[in-house]
Amino acid sequence: SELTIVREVDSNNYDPHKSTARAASEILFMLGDTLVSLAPDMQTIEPGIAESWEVSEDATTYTFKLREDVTFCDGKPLTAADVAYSVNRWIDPDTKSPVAWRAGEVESVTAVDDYTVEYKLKAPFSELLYQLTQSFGTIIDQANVEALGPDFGISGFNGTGPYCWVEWTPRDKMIIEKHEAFTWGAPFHSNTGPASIDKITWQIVPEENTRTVAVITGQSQVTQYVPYIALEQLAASPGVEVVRSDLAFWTYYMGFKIDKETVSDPAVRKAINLAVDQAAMSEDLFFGVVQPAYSYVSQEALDWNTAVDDKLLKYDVAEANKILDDAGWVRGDDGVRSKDGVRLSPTAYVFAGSTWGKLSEAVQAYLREIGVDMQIQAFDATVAWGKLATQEFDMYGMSFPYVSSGDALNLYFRSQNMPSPNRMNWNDAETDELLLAGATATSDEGRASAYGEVLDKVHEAAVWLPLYHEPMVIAQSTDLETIVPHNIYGAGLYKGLDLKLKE
Amino acid sequence: MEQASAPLLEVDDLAVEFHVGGTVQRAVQGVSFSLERGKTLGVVGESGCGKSVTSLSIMRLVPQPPGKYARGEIRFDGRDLLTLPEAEMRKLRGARIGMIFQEPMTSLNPVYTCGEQIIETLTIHSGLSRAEAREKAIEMLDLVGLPSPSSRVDDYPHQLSGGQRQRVMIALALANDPDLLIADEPTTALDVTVQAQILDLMGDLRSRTGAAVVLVTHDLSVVAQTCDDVVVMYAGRVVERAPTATLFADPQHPYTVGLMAAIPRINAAVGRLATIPGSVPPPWAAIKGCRFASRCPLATDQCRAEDPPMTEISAGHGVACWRAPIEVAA
Amino acid sequence: MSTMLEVRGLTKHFPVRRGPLQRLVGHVKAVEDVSFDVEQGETLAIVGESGCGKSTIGRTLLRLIEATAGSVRLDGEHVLNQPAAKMREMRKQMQIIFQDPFGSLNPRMTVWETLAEPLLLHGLATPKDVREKVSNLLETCGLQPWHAERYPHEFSGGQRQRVGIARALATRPKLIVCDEPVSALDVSVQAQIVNLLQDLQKQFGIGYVFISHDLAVVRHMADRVAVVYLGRIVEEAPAADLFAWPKHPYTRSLIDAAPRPDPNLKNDRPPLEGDQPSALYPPSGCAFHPRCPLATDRCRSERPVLRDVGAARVACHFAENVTATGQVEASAPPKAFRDRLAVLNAARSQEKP
Amino acid sequence: MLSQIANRLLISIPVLFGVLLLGFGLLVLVPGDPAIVMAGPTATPEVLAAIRAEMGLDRPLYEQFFSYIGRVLQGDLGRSLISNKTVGSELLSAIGPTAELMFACLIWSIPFGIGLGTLAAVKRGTLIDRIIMAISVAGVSLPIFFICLMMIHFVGVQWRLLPFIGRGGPLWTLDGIRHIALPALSLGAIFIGPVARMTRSSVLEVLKLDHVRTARSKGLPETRVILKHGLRNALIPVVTLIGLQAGYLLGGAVVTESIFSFPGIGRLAVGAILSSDFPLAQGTILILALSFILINMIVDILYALLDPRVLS
Amino acid sequence: MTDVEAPSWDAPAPVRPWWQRLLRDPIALIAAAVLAVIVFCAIAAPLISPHDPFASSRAVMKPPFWSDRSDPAHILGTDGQGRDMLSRLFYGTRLTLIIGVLSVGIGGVLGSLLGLLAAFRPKLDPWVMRLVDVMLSFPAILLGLALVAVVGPGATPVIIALAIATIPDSARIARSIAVSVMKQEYIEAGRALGLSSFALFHRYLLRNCVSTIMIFMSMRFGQIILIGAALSFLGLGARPPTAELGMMAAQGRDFLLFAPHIAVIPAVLTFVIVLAANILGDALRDVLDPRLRS
Ligand SMILES: Nc1ncnc2c1ncn2[C@@H]1O[C@H](COP(=O)(O)OP(=O)(O)OP(=O)(O)O)[C@@H](O)[C@H]1O
Ligand SMILES: Nc1ncnc2c1ncn2[C@@H]1O[C@H](COP(=O)(O)OP(=O)(O)OP(=O)(O)O)[C@@H](O)[C@H]1O
Ligand SMILES: [Mg+2]
Ligand SMILES: [Mg+2]
Repeated sequence: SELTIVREVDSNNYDPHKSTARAASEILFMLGDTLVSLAPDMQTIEPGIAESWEVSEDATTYTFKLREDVTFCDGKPLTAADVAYSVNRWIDPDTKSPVAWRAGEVESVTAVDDYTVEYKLKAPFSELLYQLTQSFGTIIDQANVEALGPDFGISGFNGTGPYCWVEWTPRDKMIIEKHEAFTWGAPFHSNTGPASIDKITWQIVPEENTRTVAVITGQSQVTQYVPYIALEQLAASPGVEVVRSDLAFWTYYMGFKIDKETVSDPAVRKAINLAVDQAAMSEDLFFGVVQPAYSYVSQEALDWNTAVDDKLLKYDVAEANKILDDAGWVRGDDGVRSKDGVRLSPTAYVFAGSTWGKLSEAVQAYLREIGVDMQIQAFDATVAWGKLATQEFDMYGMSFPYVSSGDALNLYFRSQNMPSPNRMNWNDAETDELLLAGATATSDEGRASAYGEVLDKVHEAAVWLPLYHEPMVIAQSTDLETIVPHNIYGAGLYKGLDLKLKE
Repeated sequence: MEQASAPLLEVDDLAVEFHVGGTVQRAVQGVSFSLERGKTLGVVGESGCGKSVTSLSIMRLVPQPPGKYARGEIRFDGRDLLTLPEAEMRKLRGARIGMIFQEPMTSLNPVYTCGEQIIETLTIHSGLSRAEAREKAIEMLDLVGLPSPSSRVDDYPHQLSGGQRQRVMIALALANDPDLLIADEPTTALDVTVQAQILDLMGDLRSRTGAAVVLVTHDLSVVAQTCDDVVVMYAGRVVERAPTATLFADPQHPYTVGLMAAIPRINAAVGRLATIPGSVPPPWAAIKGCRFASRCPLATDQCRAEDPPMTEISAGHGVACWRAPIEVAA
Repeated sequence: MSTMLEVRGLTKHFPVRRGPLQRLVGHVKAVEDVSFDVEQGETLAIVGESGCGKSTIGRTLLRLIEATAGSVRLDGEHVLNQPAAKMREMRKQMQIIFQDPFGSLNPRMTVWETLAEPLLLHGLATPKDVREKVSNLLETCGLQPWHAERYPHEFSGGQRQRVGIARALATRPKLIVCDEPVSALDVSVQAQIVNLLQDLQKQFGIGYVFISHDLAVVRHMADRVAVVYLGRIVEEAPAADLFAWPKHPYTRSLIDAAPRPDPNLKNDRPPLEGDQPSALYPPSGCAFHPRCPLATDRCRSERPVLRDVGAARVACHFAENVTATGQVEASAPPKAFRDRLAVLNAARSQEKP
Repeated sequence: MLSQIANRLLISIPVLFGVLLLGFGLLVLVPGDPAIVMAGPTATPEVLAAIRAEMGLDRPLYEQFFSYIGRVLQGDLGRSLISNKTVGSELLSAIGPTAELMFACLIWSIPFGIGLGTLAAVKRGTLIDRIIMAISVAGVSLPIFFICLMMIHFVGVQWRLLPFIGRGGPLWTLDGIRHIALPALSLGAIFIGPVARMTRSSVLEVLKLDHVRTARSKGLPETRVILKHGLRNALIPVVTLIGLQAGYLLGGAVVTESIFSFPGIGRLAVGAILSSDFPLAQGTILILALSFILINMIVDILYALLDPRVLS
Repeated sequence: MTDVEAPSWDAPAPVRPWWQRLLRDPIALIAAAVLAVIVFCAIAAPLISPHDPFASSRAVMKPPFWSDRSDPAHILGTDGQGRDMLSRLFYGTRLTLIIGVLSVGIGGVLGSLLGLLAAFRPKLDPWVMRLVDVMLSFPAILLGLALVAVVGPGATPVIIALAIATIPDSARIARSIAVSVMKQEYIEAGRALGLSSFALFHRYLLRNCVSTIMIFMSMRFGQIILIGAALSFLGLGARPPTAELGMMAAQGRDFLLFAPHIAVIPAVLTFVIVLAANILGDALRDVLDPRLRS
């Protein structure tokens, strides 16, 4: 049995350490395995390659006991050396991995024996196991990496996952096929292996509309890149089923570079927050499928500070105008405010594409109401990351997946992470301390309170304009058993083990 | 005149009109003449007087639309060409009636070899095989005096000089031994020396094949040298027709006289050329009476009101003029 | 009469380039060592077959094409090496009339603009009196004043040719090169233009270099005739002499080939054989030898120089040998024709007030 | 004929050089720093400097240009900054599909356009002529994306006749044909108009010429006159038009490939330029220019085949 | 003087002025009228737009008047952001026309000058033609992409790219016309009069080429608008919230299944503009310049 899955964009490569794209994770989860797995509840860590693990008292040493029956696609058995190699490559500065920080502050990772790995940290990292479930922690084959050299993850990939690499045509399609020997699926999968689908073609279809009709006409059986507008029609189409998970933590926001002339004024940031009607946007642009966001992470996420709930900035144009008036921003003839000769005309960098196109234009329209003339510059995804690492813009648009509040906060608000991903230039020693405390906390309460404080701080400063939380929606053919969407890094099919044609 | 043999070609009151953009241009209005086997008929007149349209009409090749045969008959061997079914007409074209055009540069298709263009007309009419047709084509090229015809047969038109191309055109027109050859200004675009060659060649071939020839030209001198009979056209009408010698010795129509007086002569210095004042009426002008009246010093009210009929002044000499014969009383 | 135009050794070679690198494969020797004089008020005709270099001679004279070698003097002043500014001044003295009445007038300029342009350019009229001068010019050339506001496409060929003549005449030149000015016209219009040119010559004493391939017109117009073959003058003589006693075999065949408007004078002489040879690869010796009935080995190897033979200049080894006369049969038009013409002319003169 | 091709090649050399220079120059102007693209946003300045040195970006421009030309001549187009694949292999994988698309587009649209144009010319002034001309004017007036979307909407979705995503396989497989059909139809649709219009006017023009009258005077049947003596001569300007419109067609291919997710050079070029993928962008520009030159060379050869005057 | 032609047939041929002949062609007339209305709407956009073209409203994707779900306030409905379609069309047409006119104008003038110069000074000809060949090797879309990569998206780079893309074609056409004009004897006549190069270029060459070039450009206009629309469609055109027809169609395509009017109306309007321009160009060509027919 074969499946065609359509999606919006391709990744630049399929080297787990060299791509942060969701598109890469989607494939890597299927091609490879991680030490531990994340259950669909997004909370529970379950076994992966490691059948068990122990954490030392000081929470700095993790000892993983590996399964002994795991083999790579080429038939070679997986050993602790492979795991050690993988993590060491991940954090090796020569690898230049943009996600090295996710491995924690590693002291050493060593193979104790063939099936035991010792993972030593310089400091406790409460999220380590969550991070190890991500595709960046995929176990790779040293021989394969060395054989392919720069073509690793481009012309081939030898993994231990339920599927094996067949062929990749960049920007067109990725073909993978069943890994016959695979039997080591995590316990929460209804099928622990081998996969029941023989071959999967991941087809890139940039056009939203085309993806929709591809599913309706049966040219594709699964996609999670469905336009919200089409959900109703898809659901109503015979042969198509739409499944949805609200446990997804994927948030869209626009950030302010807080040391830029206009948006450095907290009044401006606050007013902008008040000027945008997220509820209307989610209703009108996203057909009520998404959840309007006022908070920087989902209020359902682990360690959300409920005390902030009441302080969230909601739509109030009058108030926004008043704040700006009070702050001395005066409307000019063209309706645009300015102060001390500075026009309130921030430049926003966003990703090219219909989602940010709609979002940024909607925000732009709202801001016109309060005399803010936001300029939009859209960049192709491949350039945008570079653009967003500069200091050229005043605002930027971004979306991100996370497993917990801490995950998100550590990513964005550490001063160390300037200029990217801390594009706001949020440089606050106290925040750094709190984040460190949270990360190294050994108790849930300790962590929650530290992160909670950070959440309060950044919301107070209005450094972001949250837009919406996106749920995970998958459209699938009714020929398939109903899929339970998984929310890990937005890769809804996760390992693809549960994909199965109806009898 | 023998009664027995009917003329090969009889044009009777031919009128051709062109409908262009809502206006009607009467290019030819009532042209009549006849031609016997083996004779050469010259058709002369100024540019635009309808010579080409007349000759194309004989081939029934006036583009329709915008052209239209308004009236008249063209009898070839007793059959009216204007009412012949197209398929029948096609059998005559190129087979019994050949035609040579004015522009040797453009009248041959530049993308086919000269041989191919002759072979084509041979195979379609005489059912020769290609190889036979090729032989015949080489023979024809030899006949028209093209040097080394067996290699020239594979040349493209652009590889030949103007005179040579005109020879190929003649070979093409004569390929199927036509009874009638229509030559529409065959030498106008050529140099005097080449013109002499071509006229010589045509005379030669005519006496050899016995074909009748309609020679269209604007050059009275050419007519004088080559034709048995002449038809003088003015603004779509025949104004005078006569045996060549008669016409030159005793021209009757004021237009013919004026035309002849306007020719500079190589053999006698005339002090000053006589001219015909005024210009030819344009084809869209609706004119009552004689078309030459506006330029004619002898014009009377009758001339301006009524179209003069062709009247026979002497045997074979007809004039369309109310004032003819012009009295030469001093 | 003084020598107005003096042409010496005029030569024009056109380089021929072929291929992607524009390699020079040879030269078309369009005009080769041509010398002649034109007196004031005189018409020198240049005749020859198509492509023999007639137009090129005319154009190099006026520096519309730069000559390869030779000199041209107009009233003693050199023409070919004048600096641009002086040359522009000199152009007032020499003008050209073209063959094609359709192509030689700028279709986007009214007749008025066309005629006013040279007047204003050379300071022959001021913006004030230019209108009047243009109407004079029009009248001189037999056009009506209301023609001025029209564009060329609204005219007949003869009228256009008149405009072309008026333009050439505007600067009151001493010399006009007429490049086949009547070849494209109908006989009756041709006669009008020929008469006009002759009248103008008489009136203004202009010298004509009259290029034509029509021997009859040349006979009618020219005082002297130069016959050109493959870029060289092969014979030059007073018109009457040339037509009566052509000395070069080529001249003779040209005259023979010209048809006569007289059915009684049917020409039985076999026409000249062959085509004109390529100007890129001219024959050795006398260029005419491949077509010449008199050719000998000497002709094939040695090029005859142009030399004086009586009043003429001839380039033929056997120019003296040929003395045959009566090449052109003198024959008067038939009497009946003359009588009718007289009647018509009489009637016409009566018509005029 | 060989010398004709050789001539054409010789003429192409400066053009190619110009194309290289232009492509190089344009991309040098791009503000995006390729080192950042390559190293990712978090790279340290030292890393960036190292990458720049490695890629020769710190050397003077003319040196970069000549070393680039040197490498191109050796067939080394570098590696894509984004995928790290060799540019050669990226181009190779994309040029095939585009060539297929072009072929599939031309193979039906040219004969169809020529046929329609000839028919219109022969039936000049009739209803058929009007209809054909209306269609072809409409054809040149429709935005290509609109045609593509309509094709998907009707042929793909409403009638479910043909697939519309991706490339099914090589052109000689059934799946390949089925997948290429819609893109080729859409792209061809914008090409029929110009071809038909040009054919019509060219045929009309040729039918007015003297040699056609000669052909008629030989007594040839009208169809033969039109096809043999009219169309063949009329094709000469049509062929020229096809060469000139190749650029427009390539532009159309960019849109078509994007909409139909067809993995061709157009999509590659768009992606490469938008993502500041220097070597890949230069490679696509080079290959597009090369194909343009190639197309024009083919046009020249066709021209020589159609018109014997060209060769002498 | 003697031999004056009697003015009997001097009445010039009944050649009507070109615009009169144009008026006799009903289809061209309709095209001209349609184009005139469109141009008027584009110019008058600020005056006749019923709504602010940039103001979103909660009434998103309202269908046009012929649907029963339509909103009387929005005759042509609203787009995905709840902006009034009609107003956006007015403004969009405006920008589209500006892009077309400017790029054809700039590119046409530059290209024509190049082509005319190549014909006027044959020494320059090979250089100009090689330059044109190089430029021809860059399809307009590629050029647009590259420029957008340099300066970022927006109407200006699109205009520049389209102008550059217009140059080689207009240079070729201008050259071919100019070469045939240069062969005409009136050029020599002008030179014989002693005209300066400038006068010759301007009064003789340019004047005789200009109408043909204008017709060519009017026919080119349609194609340029289409390429511009394609560029916008690829996301390289005008920057939001500016409206441009290609961009509107591009944005609307996501709603094609549900609110087709958002994409279809601008696409159809583009079609109508280009169609009218093409028809008018054809008619003008027929009326004015039979030379351009091939
Ligand atoms: N296809 C056509 N469409 C419209 N008018 C035509 C057409 N062919 C000929 N005519 C008109 O018919 C008239 C006679 O033309 P024709 O060609 O017979 O003249 P001609 O005597 O052969 O002149 P020439 O010496 O210039 O060849 C002309 O006024 C011309 O305008
Ligand atoms: N610009 C040019 N470049 C190359 N060769 C030329 C050029 N102009 C003329 N020639 C050649 O020079 C020769 C003489 O040409 P020219 O035009 O002077 O002849 P002509 O006697 O005026 O002919 P025609 O009677 O046809 O007008 C011809 O062989 C012609 O091909
Ligand atoms: Mg004729
Ligand atoms: Mg000449």
